[in-house]
Amino acid sequence: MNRQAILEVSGITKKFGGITALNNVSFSIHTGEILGIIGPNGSGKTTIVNCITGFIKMTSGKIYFKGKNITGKPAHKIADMGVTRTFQIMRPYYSLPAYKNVVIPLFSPRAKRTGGWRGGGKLGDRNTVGIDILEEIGFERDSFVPYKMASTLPTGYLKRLELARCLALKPEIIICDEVFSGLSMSEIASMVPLIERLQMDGITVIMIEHRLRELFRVANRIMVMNFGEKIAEGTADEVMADKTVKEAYFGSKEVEEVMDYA
Amino acid sequence: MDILIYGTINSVVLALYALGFALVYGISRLPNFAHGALYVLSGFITWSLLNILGLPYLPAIILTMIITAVIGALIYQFVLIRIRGMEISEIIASYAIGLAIIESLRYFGFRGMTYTLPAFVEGSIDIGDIPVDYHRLIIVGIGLVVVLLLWLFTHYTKIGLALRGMAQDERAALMLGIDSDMMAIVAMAFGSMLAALAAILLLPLGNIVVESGYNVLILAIAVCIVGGLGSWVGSIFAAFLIGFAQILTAVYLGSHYQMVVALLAIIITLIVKPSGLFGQQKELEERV
Amino acid sequence: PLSTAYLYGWGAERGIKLAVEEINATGGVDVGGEKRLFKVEVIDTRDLEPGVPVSDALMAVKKLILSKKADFIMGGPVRSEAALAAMPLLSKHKKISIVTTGVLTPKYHAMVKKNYDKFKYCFRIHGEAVQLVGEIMANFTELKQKHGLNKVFIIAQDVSHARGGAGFIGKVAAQKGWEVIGTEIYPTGTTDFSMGLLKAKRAGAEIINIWMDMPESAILLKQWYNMKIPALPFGSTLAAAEQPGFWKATHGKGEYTLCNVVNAGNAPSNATPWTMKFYNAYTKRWGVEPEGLGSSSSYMAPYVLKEAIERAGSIDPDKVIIELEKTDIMGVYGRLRFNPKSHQVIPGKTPEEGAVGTILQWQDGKRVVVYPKSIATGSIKLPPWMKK
Amino acid sequence: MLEATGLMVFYENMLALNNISIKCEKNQIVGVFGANSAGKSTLMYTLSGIMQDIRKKEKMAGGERITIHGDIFFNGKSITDTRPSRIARMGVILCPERRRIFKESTVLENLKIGGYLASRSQAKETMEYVFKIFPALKELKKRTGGFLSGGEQQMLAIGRALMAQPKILLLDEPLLGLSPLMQLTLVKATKEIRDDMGLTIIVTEQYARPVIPIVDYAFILENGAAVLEGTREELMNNPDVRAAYFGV
Amino acid sequence: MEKRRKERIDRGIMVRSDSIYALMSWRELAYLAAPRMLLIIGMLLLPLVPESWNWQGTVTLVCVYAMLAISFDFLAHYIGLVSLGGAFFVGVGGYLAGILNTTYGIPPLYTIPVAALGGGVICTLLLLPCLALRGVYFAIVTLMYPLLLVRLIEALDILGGTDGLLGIDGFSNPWVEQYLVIIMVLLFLFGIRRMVNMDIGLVFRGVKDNDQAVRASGINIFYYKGLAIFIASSLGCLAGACIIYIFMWAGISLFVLDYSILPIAATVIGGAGTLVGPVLGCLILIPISELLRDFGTLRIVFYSLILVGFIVFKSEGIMVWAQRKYHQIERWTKI
Ligand SMILES: Nc1ncnc2c1ncn2[C@@H]1O[C@H](COP(=O)(O)OP(=O)(O)OP(=O)(O)O)[C@@H](O)[C@H]1O
Ligand SMILES: Nc1ncnc2c1ncn2[C@@H]1O[C@H](COP(=O)(O)OP(=O)(O)OP(=O)(O)O)[C@@H](O)[C@H]1O
Ligand SMILES: [Mg+2]
Ligand SMILES: [Mg+2]
Repeated sequence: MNRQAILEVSGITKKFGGITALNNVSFSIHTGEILGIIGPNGSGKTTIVNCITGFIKMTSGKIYFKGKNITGKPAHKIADMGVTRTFQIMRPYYSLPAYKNVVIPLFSPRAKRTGGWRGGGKLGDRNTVGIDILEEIGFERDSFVPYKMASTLPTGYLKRLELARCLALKPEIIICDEVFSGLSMSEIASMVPLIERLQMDGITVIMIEHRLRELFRVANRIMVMNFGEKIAEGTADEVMADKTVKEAYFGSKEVEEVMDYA
Repeated sequence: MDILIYGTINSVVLALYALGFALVYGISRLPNFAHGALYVLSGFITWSLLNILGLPYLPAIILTMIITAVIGALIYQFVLIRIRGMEISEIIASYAIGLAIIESLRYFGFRGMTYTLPAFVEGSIDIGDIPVDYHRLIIVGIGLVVVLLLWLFTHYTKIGLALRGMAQDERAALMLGIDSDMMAIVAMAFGSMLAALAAILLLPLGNIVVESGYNVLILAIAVCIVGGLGSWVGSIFAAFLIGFAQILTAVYLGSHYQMVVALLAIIITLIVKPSGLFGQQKELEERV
Repeated sequence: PLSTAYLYGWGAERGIKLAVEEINATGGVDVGGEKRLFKVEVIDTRDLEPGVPVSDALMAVKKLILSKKADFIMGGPVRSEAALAAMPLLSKHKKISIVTTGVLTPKYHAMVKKNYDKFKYCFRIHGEAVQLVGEIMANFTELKQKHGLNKVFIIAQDVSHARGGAGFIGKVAAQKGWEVIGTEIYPTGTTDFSMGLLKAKRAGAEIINIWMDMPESAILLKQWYNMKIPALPFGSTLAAAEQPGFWKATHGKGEYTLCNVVNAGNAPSNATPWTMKFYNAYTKRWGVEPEGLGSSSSYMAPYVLKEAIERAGSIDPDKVIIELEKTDIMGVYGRLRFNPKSHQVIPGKTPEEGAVGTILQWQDGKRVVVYPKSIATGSIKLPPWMKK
Repeated sequence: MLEATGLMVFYENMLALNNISIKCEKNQIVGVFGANSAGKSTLMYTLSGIMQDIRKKEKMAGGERITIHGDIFFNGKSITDTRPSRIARMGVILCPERRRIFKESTVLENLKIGGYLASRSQAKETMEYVFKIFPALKELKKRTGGFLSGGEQQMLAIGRALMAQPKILLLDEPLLGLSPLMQLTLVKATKEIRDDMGLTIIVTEQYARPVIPIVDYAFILENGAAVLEGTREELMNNPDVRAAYFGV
Repeated sequence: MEKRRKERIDRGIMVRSDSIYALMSWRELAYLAAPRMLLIIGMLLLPLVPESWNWQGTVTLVCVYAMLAISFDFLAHYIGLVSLGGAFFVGVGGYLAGILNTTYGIPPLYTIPVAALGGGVICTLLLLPCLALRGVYFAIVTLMYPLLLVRLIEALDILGGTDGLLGIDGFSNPWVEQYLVIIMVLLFLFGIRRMVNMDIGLVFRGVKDNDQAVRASGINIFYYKGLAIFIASSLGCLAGACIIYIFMWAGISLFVLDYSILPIAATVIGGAGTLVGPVLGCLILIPISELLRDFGTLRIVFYSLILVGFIVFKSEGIMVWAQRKYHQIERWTKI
C-alpha cells in the first residue's frame, strides 16, 4: 500500500503489576481505513486503546500519529490532535442533559479550531450544534430524549452518546470500543451508514466489537487479539480462516454455531 | 531501642484511634465525624459507671462498650440514615452530633482535668534500660489482637464481606439480599464500640478531657486516609508511619516539630500516592 | 467574657460572682451618692476550645458591649492571643476591662505602656509570666542551696506564653549558674511524653520545669511517677495540678509535683486576713475549694472596681481609669496597686508589698504552699527515689 | 411463579411502563425483548423491588419523582411493597445491566459477597459451578474487580448473581460485551442451570437472536407497553418480530 | 382504589433551560426577576434592621461566611473538589492582608483586593500538587494544610507567632464595613452564577461529573481545576482579609476548623449547588448562633441540634426545595 499510515503502533507492551495485558503489539492503520479489532474477553483490546489515547502509560513501545511520536503525551493533548475514543464502560456526564454532553467537547480547543463536527472552522450556537450531532446518531431531534439527564438514559442511548462526544471534536481517528453492543438490530442498521459516511469523510475508524456480522460489513481489515498478543490480521475472510484465530476465538465449537451469537 | 519501643506504642495508639473510624467508613462509606466525641463520651461513661454506680472495672468496660454501640446505632437510625450517600451532609451532620455530645458533656460538668480511669495493671517494667508501664504493653497487645481480629472479620466472615460489599455499591448489595440499612446500623454500632474500646484502653494513660475528641478525630482521619480508605493493612502501615515519624522527630528534631513532620508526611504521601498507601480509589476511578 | 467551660474560665466566673454577691448584699456600689447594684452578665467566649476562632470570642465581647450594654468588662478573654486581639475592640468602644485570669503574656501590659492613650482601658489584676519566672527562680535557688540540685530540664507546651516563659526561664537560670540541659516543646494535645522524660533522665536532670496548661499535662506527671524519673517536676503553669481534684485524678501519682498558681488565695494560706475568709466563702458558696489560677484575682476585681467607682463618683470610663490607677487596697493576695503606666498589678514578695504569688507542692494529697516564704505552710519535699 | 399485573411506572411525567402484566411459570425461561428505552431495565428493577427502594430514597431526599402502580406476586404472595433485600431472600435475584460489581473487592470476594444468602456448602458448590461456566474467572480470582475488562466484569456479575441461590433469576442484558464464544457458553449454561437446578429465569435483550433458542415464552416491549407475547414458536412465526428482533 | 400520581408541571416559560432568556412579557420578566430582586433588596436592607442584638456585627459576619460558603459550594458542586480548606483560604488571605497593613501600612481598602488575588495565587500554587487527588483525599489534604501552617507558624515563631499580628486597622465606619461586604457578596454571588452558566461553567461541571471524559475531549483538566481553585481561594482569601479588618486582629486561629465547617454547614442546609443556598444558609445559621449566645455553654449544643434538624428534615437544602416549589406546580392526577 502506498498510502501513508496515519497511526503506527510499534511494539507496545503493557504490564499491570505481574499481569501482561499487552505483549509487543504492533500495527498500523491508514487514513480513511476501518480497522476492526476482535478477540476474546480480556485479551487486551481496550488496553490498546488506553495506550494509544494516553489514558495509561505503557511499559514500552512507541506510537506515531501522522509520523509524529505521541508516546507518553497526556490524554488531552492526544485528543487535541484528533485521536478520540469512546469508553467501553460508558462515561457520560451523568448530571447533565444529553445534549450538554456533546456541548462540552465543543468547548475544547480542538473543536474551536475545527468548528466541530461538519463545521467549516466556525462554530455556531453550541447547543444547536450539539443537538445536530445527536440527531445524526439517532437521537430524535423533536423528542425529549436529547434533553434528558444522561443518568436516566438507557444503555443504548449512552453508547451512542459516547460516539457523539467523539464526533463533536471533528476527529481524525475515532476509536469505538464496543459501540454496537447494547443496540438492537435496527439501531445498528442505522449506525452502519454513519460509520461508512465517516470513512468517506476521510476519518479513520478503529472498531472493537463482538458483533462480528455487523463489523465484517463495515471493516476493511480485522486484527485479532488473544492474551495480549496480536494473532492475526487481514480481511474478514482471511482471519476467519486462520486456524489460530479459530482456536482462540471459537474454541472447540463450530464457527457457524458461534457466529449465531455474533 | 527506646525509639523502637515508644514508636511501636505510639503507632498502636494511633491505630486504635483510627480503627473505629476506618471500620465505619470502610463499611458504610460514612465519614463519621462524631468518632472523637464517641471516644470521649465512652470515657466518661466508664468513669460514671465506675465512680457513680460503683461497678467493678470489667463489667463497667463491657457495659460501656454496649452503651456506646447503642448510642452509635441510635445516631445512625435517627439521623444519618436519612442522608445516606450525601457525603457532605453526612460529614456535617455527624460533626454536629459530635459537637453536641462534647458540648453537653461539658455542660453537665464533665470538664476540667480531674476525670481519669485507673490503669488495668499498675507498675512498669524495664526493657533494656527503658521503663515501660504494663498498661502500655497491654495496649500494644490488645491493639494488635483487635486489628488482627478485625481483619479476619472483614475479609473472611460472611457479614464482614457483606458489609464491605454494601459500602461499595449499596444497590447491588440490596439485589443480593443484603439488608443495607440494618448492616449500616450494625457497622455504626460496631465502629462506636471500637471507639469505646480505644477510649477504655487509652484513657487510663492520661485523663478524660473533652478536647481530646478533636485530636482523636483528626488523627483517626489522617491514619485512614494515608493508609488508603478501606484498606486495613494500609491503616496499620500508616499508623506506624505516622507514629514513628512523630517519635523520630521528637528525638532528632524536637517535639514541637512532631506535628509539622506528621502533617508533612501525610501531605507528601498523598501527593506521591494519591489513593493512600494501599488504596486503589484513584486508579479505580480512572480506569476506563 | 470567659471561656466558662474551662478551669480558668469557671474559676474566674465563680470568683467574680461571689464578690458581686457580697458587694450587692452590702447594698451595692455608691455611684455619686446613689446606691446601685452590680449586675453580672456572663458570656461564653469559648476561646480556650480548640477549633474555635478568636473572632468568636470577639463577637462575644462585642455582644456584651453592644447589646448587653456592659459598662465594665471583667475576666477574659482568657487566652493570651484573644485578650490581645480584644484590646483594639475595647478601646474602640471605650470600655474598661480588667483581665483577671489566664492571660499571662507580658505583651499585654507592654501594649498598654507603649500606646497608653489607645489602650488605657485595659487592666490586669493578676501576675504575668515575668513575675512567675522570678518566683520560680527564687525557689530554684532554695532547692540548690538545700538539696544541691543544679540541672534543669524544661518542658513546655507549644503556645506562645509557655514557650516565651520557658525560653525566659532558661536564660535566667543559665545566668544564675544553673545548668539548663535541654528544652522540649510539645504541641498541644500530645499524649505521650516518654521520649522527653527519657531524655531528661539520660541527661541527668534534677528539676523538670513544666509550662503547660493543656489537660494532657496530667499524663506527663503520671508518666514521670511511673518511670520514677529522678527529677523534681516543677510546674510554672501546670493547669492539671492546680485543681484540688488532681490527687484523685492521678491516683496519687501527683505527689511531689510543684506548681505555681499565680496568686495567693487559690490555695489555702494566710497571706492576708482576707485570704482564708475568701477561701472559706468560696468553698461554702460553690462547694469546692478555689481552683485554678484565676479565682482569687477575679474575686478581687469587683472590689477594686467598686472602690474606684465610688471614688470617681461616676461610671464614666475616663474618670474611673484615673481612680483605678490610684487603687491601693489590701486584698486576698496582698496589697493591690496598678502600675499607672502599664496597668499591671504591682507584684511583691510579701503581702504588704504587693500582690503575692503562690507556689504549692502536692504532699500527701494536700496542696501545701511552699512559696513565698512569708505565707508558706510547708517546705519542699523530694521524692524518695531522688534522695541521695 | 412470578406474576405482575397492571404495572405502571412513571418517571416524573414520563410513562416508562404502561400497564404491563407479565407472568412466568416455574422452570421457564422468559425473554423480554425490546429496543432501546423500551422499558426492559425498568421492568426488571420493578420486579426485584429496587425501583420501589429508589423511589423511597428519592422521597426521603425530598424529590418524589417516581410513581409505581400495580401488583407483583411471587408464589401467590404479594411482594409489591417488600424491601428488595427481603425479595432477594425469597429468591428473586437480579443481575443488573452495566455490571454493578464491587469494584474494590477481588473477584473471589465478589463471589463470596454474592453468596451472602447461601450456606457454606451451597456457596462452595455454586462457586465451582461458576468457575466451570466461566473458566476465565478462575484465573482472575485474586484480581480487583474494578480492573477487569468489560466482558470479565459481565461474567463476574452473572456469577455473583448465581451465588445468591436464586429461585428466579432476572438477567438484564447478560450478553452485553461478551465475546461470541462466551455468549454461546452462557446461553447454553443458562439452559443447563434451568434444567439442573430448576430455576426460573427472566432474561432481557434487545438483540434477541442469541437467546431465542432457549426461551420458552417471550414478551416484546415497545415504549413501555407489552405489544406482543407468546411462546417461542409463535413469535418466530411472526414475520415482523423476526425482522426486528431476530435479525433473520 | 383510585390510581393517582403526583404530577409536576413547569410553570410556563422555559426559564430552566439556562441559556434561553427570551423575555416575552412583563409577567415572565417579573417571574424571573422577582427572586433576584428580593435577594438583592433584602441583603441591602439588612443593615437597616433596627439594632437589637449586635445585629450589625452579625450582618458582616453573615456576609463573610457567605463568601466562604459560596467558595465552597462552587468548588464542591461545580468542580467536584470538596475542600475542607476554608480555613486555609481565610488564613492565607488574612495574614497577607495583615502583613500588608501592619508592616507596610497600606490601608485596608487597598490590601483587600491585593490579599484576595495574591492569596489566591499562593493557595493555588500550594494546592497544585494535590489536584490529582480525588474526593475525600482532596478534602483531607485541604484539611491538613491549615493545620500545617498553624504548626509552622507556631514552631518557627514567624508572623507574630501564637500572638498573631497586632495593630491592625479597622474599617473607618460601620456602614462602610457592612455595605462593602454585602456588595461583595452580591457581586460574587451573581458573578459566579453567571460564570457557571457560561461556557466555562459547563466545562467545570463536566470535570466534576467525569474528568476522564473531559480528558478524552481534548481539554486540560488540570488547567480548569487550577482555575477553579484560584477563583474559590481568591474568594476565600477575600473573606479572610475582611475578617481581620472587622475584628482588627489576625492570628493563628484564622486557620481554625470553624471557618471550614460552618460554610459547609450553611451550604448543606441552604441547598448544595445553588450558590444562593449557601448565602441563605449563612443568613440562617449565623444569626441563630448569635441569638443562642445567651445560653452560655449550651449554645453550641442547641446550635448543633438545630443544624442536625435542618439536615434531617430538609436534607435536600432549603433553596433546592424552594426552587422546586417556585418553578413547578404539583398536583395529583388520576391515571
Ligand atoms: N488498570 C488495570 N489494572 C489491572 N489490570 C488491568 C487493568 N486494565 C486492564 N487490566 C487487565 O488486562 C486485561 C486486558 O483487559 P482489556 O480491558 O484490554 O480487555 P478487552 O480485550 O478489552 O476485553 P473485553 O472484551 O472484555 O472488553 C484484562 O485481564 C484486565 O483484567
Ligand atoms: N431514573 C430515571 N429517570 C427518568 N427516566 C428514566 C430513568 N431510568 C430510565 N428512564 C427512562 O425510561 C425509559 C426506559 O428505560 P429503560 O432503562 O427501562 O430502557 P431499556 O429497555 O432497558 O433500554 P436499553 O436496552 O437501552 O437498556 C427510557 O426512556 C429512559 O430514558
Ligand atoms: Mg474491552
Ligand atoms: Mg436496559
